Amino acid sequence: MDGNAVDIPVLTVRNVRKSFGKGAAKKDVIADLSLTVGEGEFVSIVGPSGSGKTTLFQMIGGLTLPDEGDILIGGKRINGQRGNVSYMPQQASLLPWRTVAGNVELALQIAGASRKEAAELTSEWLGKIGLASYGDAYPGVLSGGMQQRVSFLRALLSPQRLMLLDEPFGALDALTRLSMQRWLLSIWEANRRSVLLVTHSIEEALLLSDRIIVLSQSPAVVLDEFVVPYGRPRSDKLWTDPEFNRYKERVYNVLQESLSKGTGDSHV
Amino acid sequence: MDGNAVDIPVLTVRNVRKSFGKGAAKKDVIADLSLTVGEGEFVSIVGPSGSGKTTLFQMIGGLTLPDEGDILIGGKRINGQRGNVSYMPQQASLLPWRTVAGNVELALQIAGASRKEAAELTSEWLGKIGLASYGDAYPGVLSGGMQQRVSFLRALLSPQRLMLLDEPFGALDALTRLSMQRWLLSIWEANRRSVLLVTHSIEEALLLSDRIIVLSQSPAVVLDEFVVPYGRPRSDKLWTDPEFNRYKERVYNVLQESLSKGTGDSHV
Amino acid sequence: EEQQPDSGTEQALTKVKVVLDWTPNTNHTGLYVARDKGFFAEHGLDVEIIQPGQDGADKMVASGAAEFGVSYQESITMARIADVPLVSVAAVIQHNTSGFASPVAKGIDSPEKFEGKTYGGWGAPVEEAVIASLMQEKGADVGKVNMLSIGDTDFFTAVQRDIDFAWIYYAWTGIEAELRGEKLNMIYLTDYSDKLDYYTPVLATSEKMIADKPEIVKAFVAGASEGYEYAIEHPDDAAEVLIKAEPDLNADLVRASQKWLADKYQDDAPRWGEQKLEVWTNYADWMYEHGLLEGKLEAEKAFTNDFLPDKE
Amino acid sequence: MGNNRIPWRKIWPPAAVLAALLAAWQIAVSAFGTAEYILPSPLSIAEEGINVGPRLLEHTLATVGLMLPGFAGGAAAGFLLAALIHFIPGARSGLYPLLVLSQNVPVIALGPLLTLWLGYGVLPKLILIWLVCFFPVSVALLSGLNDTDPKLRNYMEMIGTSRWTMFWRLELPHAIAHLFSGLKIAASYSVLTAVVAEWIGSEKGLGHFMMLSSSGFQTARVFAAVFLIVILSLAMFGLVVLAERICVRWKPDRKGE
Amino acid sequence: MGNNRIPWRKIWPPAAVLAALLAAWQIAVSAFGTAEYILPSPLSIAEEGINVGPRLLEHTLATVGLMLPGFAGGAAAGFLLAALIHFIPGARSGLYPLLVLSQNVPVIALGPLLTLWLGYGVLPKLILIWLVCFFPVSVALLSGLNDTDPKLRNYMEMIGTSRWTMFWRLELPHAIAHLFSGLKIAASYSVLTAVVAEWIGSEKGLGHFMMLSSSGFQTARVFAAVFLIVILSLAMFGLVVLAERICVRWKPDRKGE
Ligand SMILES: Nc1ncnc2c1ncn2[C@@H]1O[C@H](COP(=O)(O)OP(=O)(O)OP(=O)(O)O)[C@@H](O)[C@H]1O
Ligand SMILES: Nc1ncnc2c1ncn2[C@@H]1O[C@H](COP(=O)(O)OP(=O)(O)OP(=O)(O)O)[C@@H](O)[C@H]1O
Ligand SMILES: [Mg+2]
Ligand SMILES: [Mg+2]
Repeated sequence: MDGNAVDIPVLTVRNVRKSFGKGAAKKDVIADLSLTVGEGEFVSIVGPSGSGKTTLFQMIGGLTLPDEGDILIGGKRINGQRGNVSYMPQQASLLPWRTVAGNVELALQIAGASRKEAAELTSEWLGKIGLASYGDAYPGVLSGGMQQRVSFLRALLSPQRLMLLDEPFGALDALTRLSMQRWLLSIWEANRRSVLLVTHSIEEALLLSDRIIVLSQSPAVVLDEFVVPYGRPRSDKLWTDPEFNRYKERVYNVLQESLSKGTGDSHV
Repeated sequence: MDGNAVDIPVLTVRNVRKSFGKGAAKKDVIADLSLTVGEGEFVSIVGPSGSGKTTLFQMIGGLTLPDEGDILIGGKRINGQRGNVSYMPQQASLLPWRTVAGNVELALQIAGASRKEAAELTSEWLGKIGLASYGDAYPGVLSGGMQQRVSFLRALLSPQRLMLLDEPFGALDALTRLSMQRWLLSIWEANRRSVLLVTHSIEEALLLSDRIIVLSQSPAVVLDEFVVPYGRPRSDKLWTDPEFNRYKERVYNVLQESLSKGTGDSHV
Repeated sequence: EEQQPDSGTEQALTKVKVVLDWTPNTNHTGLYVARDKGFFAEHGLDVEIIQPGQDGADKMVASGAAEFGVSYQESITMARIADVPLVSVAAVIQHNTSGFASPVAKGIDSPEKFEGKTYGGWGAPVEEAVIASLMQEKGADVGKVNMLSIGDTDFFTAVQRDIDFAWIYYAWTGIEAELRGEKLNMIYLTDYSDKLDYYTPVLATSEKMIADKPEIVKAFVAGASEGYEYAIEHPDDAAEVLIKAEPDLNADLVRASQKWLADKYQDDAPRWGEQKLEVWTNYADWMYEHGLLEGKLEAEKAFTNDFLPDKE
Repeated sequence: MGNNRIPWRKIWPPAAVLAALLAAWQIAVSAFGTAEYILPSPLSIAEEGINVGPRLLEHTLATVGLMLPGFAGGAAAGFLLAALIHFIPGARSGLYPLLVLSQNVPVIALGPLLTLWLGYGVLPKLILIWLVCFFPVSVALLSGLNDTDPKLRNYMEMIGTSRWTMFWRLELPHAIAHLFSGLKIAASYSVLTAVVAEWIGSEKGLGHFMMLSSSGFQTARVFAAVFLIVILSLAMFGLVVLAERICVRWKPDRKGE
Repeated sequence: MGNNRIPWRKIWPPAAVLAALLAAWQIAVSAFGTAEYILPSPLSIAEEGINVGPRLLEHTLATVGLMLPGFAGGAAAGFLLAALIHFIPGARSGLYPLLVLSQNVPVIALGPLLTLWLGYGVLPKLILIWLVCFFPVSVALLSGLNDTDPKLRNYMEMIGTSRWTMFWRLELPHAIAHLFSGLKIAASYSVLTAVVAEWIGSEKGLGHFMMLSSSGFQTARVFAAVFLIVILSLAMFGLVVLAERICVRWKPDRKGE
């Protein structure tokens, strides 16, 4: 199951269980989940809405404790310990009272950068992602798409060993999404940081990652692990490859199957 | 350009211009935009982030006035007049202090339904979209995906002649997204209400709509109108059709081209 | 402090505080005169006149936060019953100048006319007892008086509305009415009951001061005595001293009040400030009889004439 | 949630703090030998309070009878005024300064006027309490009404929500946290304001009782009344907190507190 | 935005309302022939105010000199206390009732104690003002600190933000609207509280002036002081609004108001 067994994986999630509520209202969200992300590996998680992906991220981030099981980063058990990951949430979550540049700088400073380093790095990269002229604007005047791009930048520049991306491009338009994916790919292939990505787009998972982990409906278990057969560096025209649709259908079918077996409450 | 020239279109946008700010800070967002949505027609708008799609919706909804041009619903000029559309925004926008059912009922009541009608319709449809057990829950406990589904239901049940959907499925996972699209399609094909949809997914536009309007970067103009060649009722396995990728690439290329011609400030 | 007298002793003056009982008025003129004409300084005192908070001077004097205070007999009587060690050292005005006032139009010229009228006061039990005593003299029934509490509202406002008569100091409110040309019927307490001829106001200090620093008490009373004697002899000049010290006072009222009060400070007493035991016992007995006191007053300890300067 | 558990968890910390304070007070008074008429010890206050218990109760009831309609009327007036200002375009800038102004006419100037116009009944006292209580409610509600989530507002406007529905369904529920913080302030003030109002002329009530006790040098009684005032205030505050909990059910549980 | 335009647009509506009020007052007083010593007309108040102008100015300055450190100290204390309560786990439930309590010890009980402990200087008066001003600031800030956007909090927690950074970068900026609504209330109260504090014994200041004028039956002077109090209050309020505008630049322009 794990490609990098000799090295210590950057992230190990081992037999984690999580439920919310007590007594009759108790709801199992994650039932025995294990996964790893190796050094420099790009892993995607695909799963239905409500399958507990955000909950999993919160446990890795140390915000909630798993009911059972361990979370290790670099081999060190970090259950409930914060500050080990950089993060890009589903919704941009920019502080509305800080400028775009100020938001990015703050994240870097929290991760330990000096004020000066943070400012330089930020202005350099805002230029690179084409938002140079928005550095001094407040997030409120940016469109949803632009906000999400700033949010991505903020996660990218933080120095932690593991990046958690929770549906990062969901709010971008198809075009920008593709160009961001391409761009992320090129950066990532040059730097090989460890990434755990939640995405709803099977295409995105196929395009970006080394492995795809397919989660079931809650209580979530790993349904399938799919090693993406494309090499690196990848072409950004992957989606025009006729094989691509086949892979896509395969992942889709795994998901589809689990849903028809599930309780089906939240799906038609 | 217009397929239903004899009938009065449900929506006509005629030579609309819009800019924000004054003097040196003035920014043209929409430069001469015209489009129509016929009775029972499903029209999608695809355009880059920041191209003014939300701004256009706000003008149709009567929240802002166009600087020039007219907006007509059913042939009646409604510039700055509200209450003529039902709406599903980019972000779910459920009132956090109302239950899921309460949120839907409120929208119906605002559109003129009686309390009883609204309650009946709501509980009936919550069941249909698989959220029956969440009717009494507050939106805060729902995952992002579920919230967006409630938001969609709310727009669907309102009786206005035109539905505006602003990137409605952007927050849903691939699977639910597909099933929602399919489901929407089946409902819509049985009822044929007039829809104007903003989407970032070319696939979604192809799957759902009769026509696709491609907008340029701001200041926005219509780059292309693309009549979708698939008949109705449509198969939900459209995306496995080899032709499908060709159409997709065609729309993609139109967008791509305009971007390389544009100022390119907000794109790599 | 405004005019340091050149005749004054040059060695360091002892700082003492005297707390007033209310806003500065002509009851206090002697203190201001003694301060500003240097009488206190001649006795080695640097006196600071302090205007009181809501709660008056008594507790501050008793606790030692201030050395002296302006008080009145009823208050000292109640204080002593409550084991608050206050002692009166001088009567500022020899006879009670307070009484029940009403616009003449109301026709209340005798206590029996209170019947069926509305009295506006503070809601204290002593008020009803005093009114009852006056009416008793005329065989009238206090039960027929309508008692209303009017709090801080002034006499002139009160009689505009609901209220027929109220309890005032003639030297201040009565004089103001004269200045306005409003005719008042005045029923003085002293006209109907000797027991109600109590001292108001008085100068007070604490037992501790008397025990520990009798020389300072002596100096203070001596200075005050000179101040009030000056006010008795030169009412016009004394009024100007007060007005100069407190320019925000109603100057016309101060001048007129000073003139009216000049011969009331000492009145029939052998010297200014003199207090009589029977006045203290009479009033305390009266209060006790009316259930206004929870114990018997040891009147001898409540006041002293010991610090008054000997009349030459 | 566990509605049964919360009260205890909420009640013991302040109770402990209060008990500690009282103990410290008792010890300090004994240690420094402070005179009774300046600062009586908690024990002698309690003793005196029990001695005059029935009378104290009567006065307390009178104060409560003034405070409740005062608070309710003030809060209602504050609510209505804020809603009015919110509804009438331009009223905010025109009337807001008047609200501030209303808090700055001292009783010394206002008392006689109220008396003159309204006599010595209960009305002028109620008006004084209203005047104090409406203000924090108005200010808090206004700032809440002005602070609605733009996304929600945008949605509601798009579907053509009427001004009125907007207020009831969006703005007011959103402002409810602000409203309650204003109500808490008003509740905290209502008791003391009733007491102060009694000073402008009253034959009963804790304010009247304090006045007489103070002039009679019965400091222990003054403090017994102070204790009752504090207790009434806390009770009022607690009522508002309770009402908030009932009204705001939808807030997700917070960690920590 | 147009920073130059706003002041005028903001100033004329309340000015117009005020002018209308004053005119109505003047006319009513003439029409009903109200006695001068009960309710003087605005004109005679102005006249009397000018007559005693220099002295009034002196008193005003004295009051301002009391009010400014009172407000500043009270606001600072309120801020610190709220922050403290926010930081110390469990402190909220333990100390919040004490805050309420602090608002309910009447001056009649507190005044003598403060004077006894601190003498007749400026300190007891400042403490009274602090006691009044800190409360709305604390309450407002606490409710603001408790109301942070959960999405933002979640993000900050995920990236390991320290408690301290969380406070300065997220919670406080979020609570700033609440903080300012508390400051506005405190500012509105600060002037009148300074005046009331002067009543507990002072040789200067508007409170002293009003007291003497009132006991001298000079109602026009009392009202002249009331006018000054109102003006000072509005000025304080305006200062807070200005400070808010400077601090909260990021809010998008609102339509309407
Ligand atoms: N604090 C909580 N208390 C109770 N239930 C919760 C809580 N947080 C999450 N849940 C429940 O746990 C389940 C998983 O939620 P989660 O947000 O992790 O899903 P998700 O996979 O991220 O969904 P999406 O893809 O839509 O973002 C949902 O059913 C949700 O209702
Ligand atoms: N009130 C406003 N004031 C100034 N500029 C605005 C305002 N509203 C929108 N804009 C600008 O207008 C442009 C179009 O914004 P809009 O939100 O309509 O884009 P969009 O097409 O909906 O983008 P997305 O696809 O990311 O949602 C953006 O550049 C935005 O900065
Ligand atoms: Mg999620
Ligand atoms: Mg948009």
